[in-house]
Amino acid sequence: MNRKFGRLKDTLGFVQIGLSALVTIGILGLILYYILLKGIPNISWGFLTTGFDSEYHGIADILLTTIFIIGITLVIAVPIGVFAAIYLSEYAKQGRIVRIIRFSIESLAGIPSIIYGLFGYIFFVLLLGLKFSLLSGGFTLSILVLPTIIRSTEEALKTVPKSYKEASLALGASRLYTLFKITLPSALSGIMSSVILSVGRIVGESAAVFMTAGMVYRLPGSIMDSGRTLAVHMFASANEGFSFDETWATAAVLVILVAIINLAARLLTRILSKKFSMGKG
Amino acid sequence: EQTPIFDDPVEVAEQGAGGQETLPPIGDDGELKGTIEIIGSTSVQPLAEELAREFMKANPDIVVNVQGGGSSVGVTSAINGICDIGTASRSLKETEKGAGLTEHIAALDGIAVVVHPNNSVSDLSAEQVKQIYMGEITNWSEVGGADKPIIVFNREAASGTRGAFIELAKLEEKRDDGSKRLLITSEALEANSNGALKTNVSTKEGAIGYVSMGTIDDTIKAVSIGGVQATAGNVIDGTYTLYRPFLMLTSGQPNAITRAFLEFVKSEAGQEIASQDYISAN
Amino acid sequence: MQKKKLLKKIASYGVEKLFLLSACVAVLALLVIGVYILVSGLPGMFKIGVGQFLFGEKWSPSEGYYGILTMIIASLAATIGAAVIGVGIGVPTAVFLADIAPKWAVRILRPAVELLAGIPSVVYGYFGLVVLVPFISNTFGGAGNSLLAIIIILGIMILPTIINLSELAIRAVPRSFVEGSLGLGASRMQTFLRVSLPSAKSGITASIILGVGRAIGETMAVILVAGNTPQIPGSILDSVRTLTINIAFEMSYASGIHREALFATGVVLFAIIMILNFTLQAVLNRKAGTRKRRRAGVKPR
Amino acid sequence: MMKKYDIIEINDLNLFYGDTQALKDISVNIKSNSVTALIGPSGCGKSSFLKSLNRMNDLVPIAKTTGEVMLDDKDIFEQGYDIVALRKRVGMVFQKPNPFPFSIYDNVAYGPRVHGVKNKKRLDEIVEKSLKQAALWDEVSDRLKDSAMGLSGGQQQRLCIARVLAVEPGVILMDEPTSALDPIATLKVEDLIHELKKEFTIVIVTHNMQQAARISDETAFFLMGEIIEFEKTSDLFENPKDKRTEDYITGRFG
Amino acid sequence: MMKKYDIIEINDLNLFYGDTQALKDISVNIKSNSVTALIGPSGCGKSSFLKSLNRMNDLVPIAKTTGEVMLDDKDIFEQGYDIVALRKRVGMVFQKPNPFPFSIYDNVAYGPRVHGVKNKKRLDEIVEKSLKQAALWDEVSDRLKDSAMGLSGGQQQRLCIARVLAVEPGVILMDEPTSALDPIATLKVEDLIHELKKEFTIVIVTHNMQQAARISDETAFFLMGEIIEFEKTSDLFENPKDKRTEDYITGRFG
Ligand SMILES: Nc1ncnc2c1ncn2[C@@H]1O[C@H](COP(=O)(O)OP(=O)(O)OP(=O)(O)O)[C@@H](O)[C@H]1O
Ligand SMILES: Nc1ncnc2c1ncn2[C@@H]1O[C@H](COP(=O)(O)OP(=O)(O)OP(=O)(O)O)[C@@H](O)[C@H]1O
Ligand SMILES: [Mg+2]
Ligand SMILES: [Mg+2]
Repeated sequence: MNRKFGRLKDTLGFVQIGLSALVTIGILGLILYYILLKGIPNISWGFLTTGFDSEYHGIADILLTTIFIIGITLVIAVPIGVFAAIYLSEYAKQGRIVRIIRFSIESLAGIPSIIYGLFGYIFFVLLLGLKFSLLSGGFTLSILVLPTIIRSTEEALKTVPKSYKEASLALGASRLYTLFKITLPSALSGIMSSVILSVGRIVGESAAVFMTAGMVYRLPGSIMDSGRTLAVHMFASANEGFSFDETWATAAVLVILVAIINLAARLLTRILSKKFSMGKG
Repeated sequence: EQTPIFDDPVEVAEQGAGGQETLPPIGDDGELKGTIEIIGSTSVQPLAEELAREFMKANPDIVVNVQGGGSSVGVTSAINGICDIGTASRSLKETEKGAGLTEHIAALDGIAVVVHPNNSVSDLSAEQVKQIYMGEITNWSEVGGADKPIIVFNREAASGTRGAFIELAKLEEKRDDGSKRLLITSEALEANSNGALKTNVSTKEGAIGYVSMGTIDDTIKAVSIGGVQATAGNVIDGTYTLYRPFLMLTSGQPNAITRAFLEFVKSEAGQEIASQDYISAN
Repeated sequence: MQKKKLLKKIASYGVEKLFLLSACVAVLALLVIGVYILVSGLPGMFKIGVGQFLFGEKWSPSEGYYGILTMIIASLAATIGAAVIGVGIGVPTAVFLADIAPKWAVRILRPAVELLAGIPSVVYGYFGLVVLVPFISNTFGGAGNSLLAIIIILGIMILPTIINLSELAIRAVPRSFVEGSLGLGASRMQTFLRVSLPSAKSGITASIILGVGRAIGETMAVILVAGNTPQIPGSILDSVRTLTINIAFEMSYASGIHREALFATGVVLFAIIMILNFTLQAVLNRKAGTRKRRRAGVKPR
Repeated sequence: MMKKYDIIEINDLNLFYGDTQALKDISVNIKSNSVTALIGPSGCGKSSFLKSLNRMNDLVPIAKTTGEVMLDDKDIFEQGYDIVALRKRVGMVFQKPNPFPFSIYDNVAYGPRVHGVKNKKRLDEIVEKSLKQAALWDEVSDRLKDSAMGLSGGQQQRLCIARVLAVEPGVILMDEPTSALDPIATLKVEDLIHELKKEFTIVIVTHNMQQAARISDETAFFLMGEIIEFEKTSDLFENPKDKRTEDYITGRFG
Repeated sequence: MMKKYDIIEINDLNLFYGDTQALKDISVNIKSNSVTALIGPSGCGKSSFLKSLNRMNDLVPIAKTTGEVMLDDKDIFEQGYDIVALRKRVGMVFQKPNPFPFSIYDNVAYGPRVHGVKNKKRLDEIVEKSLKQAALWDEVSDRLKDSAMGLSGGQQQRLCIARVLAVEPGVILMDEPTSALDPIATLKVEDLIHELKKEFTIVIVTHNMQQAARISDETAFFLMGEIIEFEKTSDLFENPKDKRTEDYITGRFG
């Protein structure tokens, strides 16, 4: 009797899991379909390859700016975030202080991006005199994605079995060597996930970007110039409501860009883990 | 006091014209080089970008950076000298006026009251608009339409469009102590941009809202007010009074390239561009 | 030889200090923002009066009313609702990905989820406005811009964070635990609920907290579907204004006490996420704790 | 109770890990209420065979099985066979001790709870009884709430035995259950096995010839994935039919 | 080479896991180029003692140590002692086999690589030699690139031995290195230990009295965290001084 009941609960559990997966797929499909359906017909070669001074209101410059901003932000945030996570989970004495740090990091994840934007504007743009620039934007976005990177990298590091680390240390490997040869490679795909999540966050952010990197519709000449990202462009064009076609086309381009970046990240993971782990794992 | 208050638009236009006179003439020598920073209203931004693009074509050595931020940001930036030109889609508040800014009108923008295209109502009196926004008329049947509840859309408090609309539709009441009270129904929904408002109205048959005239297309329908169509012509000849100025603000003595740009904005060519989506200031 | 060793030692020392430094920089950066918000917001809150600010129902800066109760309620309701959807769908989906799904399904679903993470809030907002809001309007009547619309959109938006991190955590549960459980005749579901889930708890908690953080801090998407009327929602179909909307709506033109009030709104947001974070940790710890009794001193691995 | 009919009948069992074959045409019968010992050099397929009997190999993605394992005249590899019921019935002690990261108590109570025992007193009884049977009670009775991960190697091994006993399976598969135990604890476990035999059917992997001789009724000698000889224990040790068996048990092999 | 001076001198070593004391006032000397066996019932502190000798207990957050372990007249617990050098010098084979999730080759090559061997040919040699010493070469020589996780229990155990040998430490700590091995493999490992003794110092935990008697020069009997007796192996087994030792080795204990 109990057995039957257990069986029922099991089945229900599977049904819930199955349904959830289906719902996720459904939502995903719907949104992607919608964006691509509305966007792709409006993408033309001219739209993709020209800049602001053309007839097409082309987004080539914006596309590049977006990639620059992603690059700058990752260059700043990934090392700091990953190193910080390493420190917190591998070096720091686990205890109250680490817990408090973790708690505050998680809490800061809830600050609205507009406040990050304001802070960035006051601190980087005005106080440090970086003006509206890719650099200001990169710094601000870095702070914005730090909680995601730190917290999820920490989780990824935690997934490495203790016995691996023990074995390595017992063979006379230093902590650092163990970290680079055992811990990080094992956690690599998890860390990459965190990077992918933050790329998503960077690409999708508007408020924090236009308040710090500005929204000049032109290819920035250097990282000290202002520029406009795809999300900001969409934000602006959607808000002013002249051409929704252009907005959706931009959205579609953005989705495709994200897909390419994610793919590249996965590839990189594979190459790196091959290189690190010295053989097949 | 915080809500932007619009003066009579005609007056604003005159003020602007006055500002124009203070601009010293500049020579035509091609010695112009440098960067112009424009910050401010997101509504003005598309126009400013278009103007900047044409201007830069003619002056390859000049770079014009156009940033958004909002009308208030434009005004403060102009006052603080953070930018060369601040833009605003509303006229200056009393408190901002004393700061020594010069106003240049780049264009005029009409505001149209819009409904869903399927709505059979195509004309409302000024009084009816007011009553709808006050929540006194709540069903389209009361104004000759179908029996459908009215969904009222308003813009957010920071909006210059909203300020102008409230002022012109007389949706504000002066209290005895001089402060003002908003009469708009608390049921009203708020949208934070022309685009959002437009999308809202275009997807709901019972909705009413107001948008910048330049954004109207076949997804929404502009109603005439007391029989007067919302068209550029009617704004220019003074019969349609629902409009506001797009301002470019400078502080003190602007440098030569900034002057050249403003010159360009006011020129035939500049106003030609402005009149594509808006109404020429001339 | 000796020299090389010394060099190595110095390098290793340097790198370790670099980790520490990074942690300091990260924590400092985040702290500075926290402090910035507090400093900009707390004075305003006291000027207005904490009680009046937190429990006032009327927000009308032009008339000098700065009460954010309606928005606190809206934000809480929206966040909790979104969390319910996000967790209710996200965690089972993560289980599906980590434990159950055939390889080909993982290969499709996972990149799709990651893609979902990269879609800008504005797009979610417009999607909600064009698809969801009319759907609600047609189904339940009213404008459609509502608490319900916010909850659904936020629920969808936090899915990638929750799915991604939870999957990672569930995958990390050592196989020997799972084998042990199955070997004792536990079903897959029991194994999951009683062994994998508790072992993956810290990761799943982190995913929920990051997701909830995203939900409560989200502005651009919410603004488009909320209706933005500052009122206490009588039903889930009512239009509301969240704390973030309030900030975004008015920050661009606010000055003086009004601006401080907006920063104070940020402080409240900060406080709410801390409280949620705290409660969530406590609840999750207790729940697993009572079921399995006190698991004396066991950290998940 | 003591009747010795065949409870598990294995026909032509083959097991592959990817391309390599770990078990080759295994056909043997395992008798009820008896102890069957599996011996053979390291890597010959003993664990693989054991894991086939309760389908734990299902968890290895690259593992592929052919052939039949009949339990009560039903093939456990048949489509739709209830694996959960199978594993409850055929309990397993793994070669590497794998306690859960719970308290000692919860480790032992895990099985009963899974199978629906909720009553606190009843659970306490089961835990105590199982730990006593596994000769661990004295060492841990005052720290039942401590994490099982803090136990010594041998303690973990006995905990895993206790954990299986608590479920009261009909068949118990033990993969070197005494490898980490001192002689005294080993003897206790052997006594336990002797005791259990009255009610259960036991299959045990061991590297200890003496142990196999002491406790088992029948013995199977594995070599390179094949069963070379399967006999009554006394016969196999005293009169090995195959030269290779003889070599192995006399230590002349390899 | 064969001089037997004290290489490790342990004075008043105490080890606590939280509140419980796992080692009590241990004071013994371990001689160079000899095999020291540690015996005693499960949970008596053998592994804990072993782990103290290369400070692996540092990884257990709740572990606290007092006392001295002098290696070459320097206390390894001293502040600033180079733990990495210590662990290179004092290698360890763990009780539970813990291979890395790499290929078999990379598992063995890990240690040499750590210590700077880069030459491919040299690595190949080391790997082959170590695997041969650990009696695993024949079984795995054609699948060196396969994951070590797919090895059988006994194979993993020998792999872990090979992994330590590849580092050529001065002292080797082995925690039941033959527990999962069949008699033949066990003998091979014992031969290896005999061989290694010429160059290395070996401390081994075993539950097998015969093994201890066969291979060790000195034996320590642990009970409840204390060393009851520490003698020349032959003396301890033939003439135990302590009643408890006698009880244990004759199997009358408990
Ligand atoms: N990490 C730990 N945390 C708490 N207690 C521990 C820990 N490790 C060992 N102990 C306890 O310390 C005592 C000694 O353990 P140890 O592992 O040294 O025993 P052992 O002699 O190696 O036993 P076995 O032969 O079973 O491996 C045991 O009671 C054990 O439960
Ligand atoms: N998961 C796996 N993937 C690939 N090969 C495997 C796997 N498990 C076992 N093998 C291989 O199958 C063969 C039999 O392994 P099995 O674990 O059954 O040996 P065993 O008899 O239990 O040995 P031991 O006494 O060392 O535990 C070995 O050669 C082993 O390397
Ligand atoms: Mg085995
Ligand atoms: Mg031990």
